[in-house]
Amino acid sequence: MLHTVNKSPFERNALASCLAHATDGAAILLIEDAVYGATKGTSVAAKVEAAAAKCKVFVLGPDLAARGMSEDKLIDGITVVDYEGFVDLTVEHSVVQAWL
Amino acid sequence: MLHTVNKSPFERNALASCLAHATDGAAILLIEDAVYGATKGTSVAAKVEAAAAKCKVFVLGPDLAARGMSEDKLIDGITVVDYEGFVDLTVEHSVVQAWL
Amino acid sequence: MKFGILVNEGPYNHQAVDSAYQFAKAAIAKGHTVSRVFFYYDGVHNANKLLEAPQDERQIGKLWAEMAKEHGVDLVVCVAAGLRRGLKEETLAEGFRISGLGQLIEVGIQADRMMTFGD
Amino acid sequence: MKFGILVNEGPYNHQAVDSAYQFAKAAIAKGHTVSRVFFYYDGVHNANKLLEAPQDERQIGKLWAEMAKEHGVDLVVCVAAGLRRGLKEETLAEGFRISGLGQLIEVGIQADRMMTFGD
Amino acid sequence: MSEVMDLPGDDEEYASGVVKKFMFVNRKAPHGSIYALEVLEMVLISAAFDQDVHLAFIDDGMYQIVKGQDPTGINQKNFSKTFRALDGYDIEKLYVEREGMEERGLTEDDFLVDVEVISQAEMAELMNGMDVVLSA
Amino acid sequence: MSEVMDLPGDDEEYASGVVKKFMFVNRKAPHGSIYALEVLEMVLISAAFDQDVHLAFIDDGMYQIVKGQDPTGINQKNFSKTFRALDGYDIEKLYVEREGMEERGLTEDDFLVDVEVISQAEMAELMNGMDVVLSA
Repeated sequence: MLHTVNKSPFERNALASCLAHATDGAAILLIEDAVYGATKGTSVAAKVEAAAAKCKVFVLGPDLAARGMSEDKLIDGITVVDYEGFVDLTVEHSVVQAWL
Repeated sequence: MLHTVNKSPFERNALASCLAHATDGAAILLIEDAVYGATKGTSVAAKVEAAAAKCKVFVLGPDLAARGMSEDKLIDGITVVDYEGFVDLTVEHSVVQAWL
Repeated sequence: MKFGILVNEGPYNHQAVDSAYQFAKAAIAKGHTVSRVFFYYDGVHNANKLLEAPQDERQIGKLWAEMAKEHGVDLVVCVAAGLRRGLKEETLAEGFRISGLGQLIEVGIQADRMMTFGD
Repeated sequence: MKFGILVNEGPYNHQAVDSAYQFAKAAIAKGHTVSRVFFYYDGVHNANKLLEAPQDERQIGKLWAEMAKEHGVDLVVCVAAGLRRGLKEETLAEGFRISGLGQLIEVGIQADRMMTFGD
Repeated sequence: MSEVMDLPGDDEEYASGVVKKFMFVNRKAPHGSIYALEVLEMVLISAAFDQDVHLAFIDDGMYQIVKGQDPTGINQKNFSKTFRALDGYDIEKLYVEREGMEERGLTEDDFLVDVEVISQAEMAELMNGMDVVLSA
Repeated sequence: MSEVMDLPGDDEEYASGVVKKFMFVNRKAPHGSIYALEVLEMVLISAAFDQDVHLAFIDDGMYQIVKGQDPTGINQKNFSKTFRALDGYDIEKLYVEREGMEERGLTEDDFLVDVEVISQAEMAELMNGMDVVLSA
């Protein structure tokens, strides 16, 4: 299962709910305002770090760049992908669930 | 100051942010999906109870009824108003701030 | 008392529109004046004359237009927000007018209370 | 691989629309097929032929229509959601068609992957 | 909700014999936005396609099936009654998450339809077994 | 953003001499939705009315003024640069809340404009002193 999340973790519960439902080995892709959740030193970083230990966490590069979040601020273990990488993830996982 | 909040406290941070910015004696009116925050026995009830002790907390009756939240489930100290009561609150307070 | 109202969302998708209308209606019923309702962001869709909700549902566009007619409420749609979203004179419902964002600031200055309804 | 895409929001107001478009474009670039994009909820506003964003901004409606033309993507607007929001044949942009919600379920059955973009 | 019952145009297609596991994930409260209502229209249409339909109510989505909703005072329709009609369309797999109920102080008695209350872990497993997941 | 500079139609009205304390409260992140951009258009227009304009950046709103935004990859415009032009319109009262910065791991160096960093309690007091508060 590939989970996509597009909401800021500071504003909404979408990421928290996604993390609570992602099983071991699932893939999670942070896009749009959810990319703020991929950065170090925030109040939600510990939760995302824990998720990155049991799931594969990805973040969409163009959305990071749009928001001025540089890749060196990313939580360890998170992989940056572009839109083509996003497509590859949906090919590798048979079902995609969007957390809006 | 009258603060209005229209978002569910389980989904978004609007109510939490409002409560953090409401000063002693301010009025807070919960409308639309924010009315869920006015009910007893939820994970946010303690925060709302604390707010009701230092601010005047109101809830919009038609929005409660729409959602099947009966008035006997309300947190103590919260007052139910209708749309005319909503108007009265805006007359009594010279500024209205919407937390969306 | 004179009220200005800012509506940030489109009809049906968000209750914000309904809350704004019910508030305005109650204010008028209590003898207050609603000077202007300003439709911004997706709020511009309230002014679309093609709105056609199922017959047993509320007809939001018509409700606004009736309020404007009966109580002299000035219904203003933001021109720039409307262009971006395809709301122009050719689809503008009766009772609404298109103008600039200055109309919002103006009513903020002139009204006794400024209300915002949005998502 | 065949993709179906559900778009829940209108143009400009939410990035969801742009994400859906960029995803579809990348999928096509990689040799996949986007069978159908279904516009539901406020997503119906993507099909409004009157959309006119500032010239230096992306023209979302045109981008969809070009994709449909060049790559045979079926752009379907939900009839019921469109009526509620004033999106009808008279304002439908070229490249889009109006049909029922069944078209969404159908592509969900036929496509290898079903994607949702929304708010 | 008469308009939701319009049948789609292409009869041959949905008589294809393919049966997928569909899940409609409801995470949003009713009335404050239209998502709950329009997802329900989607669910009703799906019945015409003979798919294996599942409804999940998590987060604020479970408020959609709370008893006693009366939106006349906000000028909206009480579409919650339509959930009671779902079994007439052979849509009977409704799941509510226990953790979300506890967070909201809700019990099974608060719901207007029969649902299966499952844990978050069970919900996660159920989601993993689906072919198509639609959310709003 | 040329269209935002169209002047409103009614010159006499806004030369009324009334000066109110306006606050634009920014709570939403940029790019994911249009609110940040369209609030900024509102702010620019307000400059023509000679009001006492305040901008508050709380919650995710402070992401609007983060340095280094480059939305070309998502096909959007970099309107964050416009914040730098605000002082040319005599809009210079920009406030960011310290607690929100800490929650997001942001420091004053991360912002592309000069702002006054204040505490949540100070922000609450500032809000209390306004005449008109607009939010999105």
